[in-house]
Amino acid sequence: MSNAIIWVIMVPFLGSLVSIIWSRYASLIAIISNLAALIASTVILTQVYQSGPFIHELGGWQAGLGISLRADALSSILLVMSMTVISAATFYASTYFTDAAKRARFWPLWLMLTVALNALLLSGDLFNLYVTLELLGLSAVALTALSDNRAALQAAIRYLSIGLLGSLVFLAGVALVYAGYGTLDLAALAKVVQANPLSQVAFGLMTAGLLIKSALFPLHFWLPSAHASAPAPVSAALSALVVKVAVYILLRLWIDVFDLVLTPASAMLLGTLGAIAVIWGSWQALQAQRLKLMAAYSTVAQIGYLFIFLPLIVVLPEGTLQDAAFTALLLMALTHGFAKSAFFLSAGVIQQYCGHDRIAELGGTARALPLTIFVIALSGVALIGLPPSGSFLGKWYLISSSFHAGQWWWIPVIVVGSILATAYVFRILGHAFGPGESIGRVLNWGREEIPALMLALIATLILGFGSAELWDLVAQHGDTTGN
Amino acid sequence: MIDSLAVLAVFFGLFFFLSGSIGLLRLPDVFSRLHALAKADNIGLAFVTLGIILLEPSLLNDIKLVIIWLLIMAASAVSSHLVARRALRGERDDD
Amino acid sequence: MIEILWFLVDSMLVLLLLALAWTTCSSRDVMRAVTLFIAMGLLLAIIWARLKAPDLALAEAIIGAGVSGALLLSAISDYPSTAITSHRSPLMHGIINTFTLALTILMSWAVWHGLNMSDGVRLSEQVSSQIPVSGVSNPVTAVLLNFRAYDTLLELAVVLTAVLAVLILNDKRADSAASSPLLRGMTRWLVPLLVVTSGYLLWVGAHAPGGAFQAGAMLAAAMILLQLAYPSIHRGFNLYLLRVLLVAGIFTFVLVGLWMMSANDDFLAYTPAWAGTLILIIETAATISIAAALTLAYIGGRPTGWETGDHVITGKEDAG
Amino acid sequence: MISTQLLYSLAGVGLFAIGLRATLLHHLLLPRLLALNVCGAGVFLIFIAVAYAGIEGMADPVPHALVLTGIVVAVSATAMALALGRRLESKESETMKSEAMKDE
Repeated sequence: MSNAIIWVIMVPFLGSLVSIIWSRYASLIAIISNLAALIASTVILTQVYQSGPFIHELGGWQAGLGISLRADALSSILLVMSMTVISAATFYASTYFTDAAKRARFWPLWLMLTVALNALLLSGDLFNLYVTLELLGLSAVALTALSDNRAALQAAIRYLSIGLLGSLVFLAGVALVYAGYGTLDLAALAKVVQANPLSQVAFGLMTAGLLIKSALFPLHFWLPSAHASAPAPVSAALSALVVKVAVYILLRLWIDVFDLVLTPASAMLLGTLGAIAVIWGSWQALQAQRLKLMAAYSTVAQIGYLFIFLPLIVVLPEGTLQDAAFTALLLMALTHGFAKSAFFLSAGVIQQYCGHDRIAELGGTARALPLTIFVIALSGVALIGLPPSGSFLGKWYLISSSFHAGQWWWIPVIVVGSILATAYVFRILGHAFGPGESIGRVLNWGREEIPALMLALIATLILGFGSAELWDLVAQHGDTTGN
Repeated sequence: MIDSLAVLAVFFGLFFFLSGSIGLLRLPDVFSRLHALAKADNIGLAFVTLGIILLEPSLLNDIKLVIIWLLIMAASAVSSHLVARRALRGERDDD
Repeated sequence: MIEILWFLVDSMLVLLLLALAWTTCSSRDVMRAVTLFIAMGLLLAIIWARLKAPDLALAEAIIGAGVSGALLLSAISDYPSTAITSHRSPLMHGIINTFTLALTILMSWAVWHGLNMSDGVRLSEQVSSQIPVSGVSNPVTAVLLNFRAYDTLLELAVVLTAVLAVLILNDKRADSAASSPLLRGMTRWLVPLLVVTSGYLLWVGAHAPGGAFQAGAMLAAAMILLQLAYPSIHRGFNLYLLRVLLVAGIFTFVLVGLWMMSANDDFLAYTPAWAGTLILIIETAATISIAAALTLAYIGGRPTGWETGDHVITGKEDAG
Repeated sequence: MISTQLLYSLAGVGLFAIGLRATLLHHLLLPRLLALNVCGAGVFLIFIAVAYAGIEGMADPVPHALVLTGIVVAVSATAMALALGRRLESKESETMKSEAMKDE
């Protein structure tokens, strides 16, 4: 049964290889292999839910000598999210690229991106993380460059060089860890790591490398141009998933492995940067002239929220309170993942329908594309954090955790961030419901609008009402240390 | 006796390398620099190889060393030729 | 006495390396910087040999200095200007300098600390105790294709992704002018030699320095040399075959992994009796894929007809 | 033995810093790419220096395998970056041409 952990990586991998050879059937291959991987990911989640975390020792070698793949509550939930978003975006992408040659170029890289995401979420080895980070970075850059205009190419080059720098800095930290502790396995490392100069510097380097990749303010400068100029399904994956998995590794390292090294002061620093990101990103989103650029800045802000949790988790006592903060963090990450991908897919629909995505000229789109504007409104609800979305609960617990931890100063940040989010969401809706012409091509709404709708509904309804199950899962199996 | 001969040969070879490098740095134009380098490559490497062959008893390894020397000779001849050709054409272009 | 001599040699190598790195990074002319970078690669190969990493020395000489040198040199002609200038303000300059200096000190301190606190064994004993059942006797190959084979698989995926990007972005460069007859003459007998050497490296990787990456890169070097000497030679390639070869290595790797999973429960868990053969099969396929990938990367884009390669028949059908 | 390890790993740190500094200073693609490669070589040197176990001893093979992987990843990334640069260059010369056409 633990073979599902292999299938979820190897099915898209094989799909990618086959789609290079039979490029004519690439769309079909991609849809089938992503659906299969989605099923495999739910199998993994069920298994974790029923019997707890498990590992798969690759090559049959004991972790340490070999590499092991690990599934626990955190990674399996994110895995299901990533495969759901990828599958929805896959359906959308099968109609997005009208040019057959472009489609043939897109699919192998898209499936490689899926491989990288899944491999990264399941990896339990530091050097393997480096390789998957590179795979993720290169496939993301190549997909961004598919837009093939000047802005996209410039953004792709910047994205690539920043990404390479980030992974090299991460690798430097890995080298130091290996020099000191002689192991690359995360679980083995968690047992032996001590607070000493080596750990601090290595941990600092790895954190710095990942912060570049997760675009925490002020290292976010590469993100808006790349996310805004990529093709719409790619933007959805970049904003919802690629940035988030970097945060995932950070959390893994901070909480599971280097918990002794992470001082409250450094956690506070990162929390502060997160707070600045919330305000700055939301403000820039409000100023943005284009729909996709607005969404990209909103991602900067939403990533900021995740970092505010860090100083709280460090300070809160282990047990219910810490679990609550942790679940809330997960809930925020999930909601943003679903909502932002829904938003980008809808932005893609609008862009293809109107031929542009300038916010000021969106008049009439609400009449022409009611479903798409409804999806944007739904994901707006989730981005703002209104009930019944998952982020409403997330923000609620963020505020209550701040009280428990005695760090009240985060609360005004959250309030201001939410107000700004309300402003930028209603700015779009205001323009969309405004008067204007509604001429455009006929939509294949089943494949273009439904995937986004599904994602938005998950973000607003399922995550909001189904958070109790998430809670159980984290409370039961959330403590992954040493497993 | 053989050891000291070997050391002598290696040092002799190194002397050629040294003068070749000085030539590369000091000589005025591409062609004379190439000339200096080629001398270092061919004769210097020949003596170094000779020295190591004297020290190395295994015949198989001796043959490998000679093959390496021959390959480097061929490569340096061709690359010197290409550099010179390029330099010559470049000068013409400038005119 | 001998320690002091070694120390002198080591210090000289290190100083030379740092000097080359510094001049590479501060050179004002791209051509010069690339040349210095290639020289640095060769020096690194010597240093790998000195640090008893012959597999790496081979790889660095062929890939690090050779193939990436060729890639960089051929890329220079793509840019109109070759002057390097920094656009940073003096203040920013100062900040960057201070930052890197501080980081150097911190990292040096950490390295010193790490070397002192470690037992010095790390994973080497675990590796040597498992070598007998790994199917090969060269420990580096054992790690690459058995203990950490999954890394190698993903690494091949990285190579494939990069090559796909190269093929997507550009058409291949315009053919260069006819080459020197001397070069063609040398190519004619050097290429067969390189192909044989590549086969040797592949075979010998099981018990001595060598392996798929070195062999693949050497094969690619042979192709690059051919391309230099006979600029229009790629027209003779069968593009569909090339496409299949590009994927074949990784495909074989994944299939072997899945096959072994059905036999032994874990992905890539070789049955010890077959391990040697399986590794050789994977390495052979990987060599071909790496050679195809690096050759395509050097050409700099898709050869004419690459994307339509398997649509040629469709085109005819449409016409008919 | 530890002094050899230390010497080379400090050289690795130096190489990393030189590369990092140049990466941050340059904005053109090619110099930045060279700098990133120098930076990577520094990290590789740290790995290999750590693996060294004296003239007589057998070096730790794991870092050797890791660095071999790293070298191949580095060359792939370099190839991809160069292709991106080439594409951008051709796009820019296209726009320059079309602008020149407009001016006429």
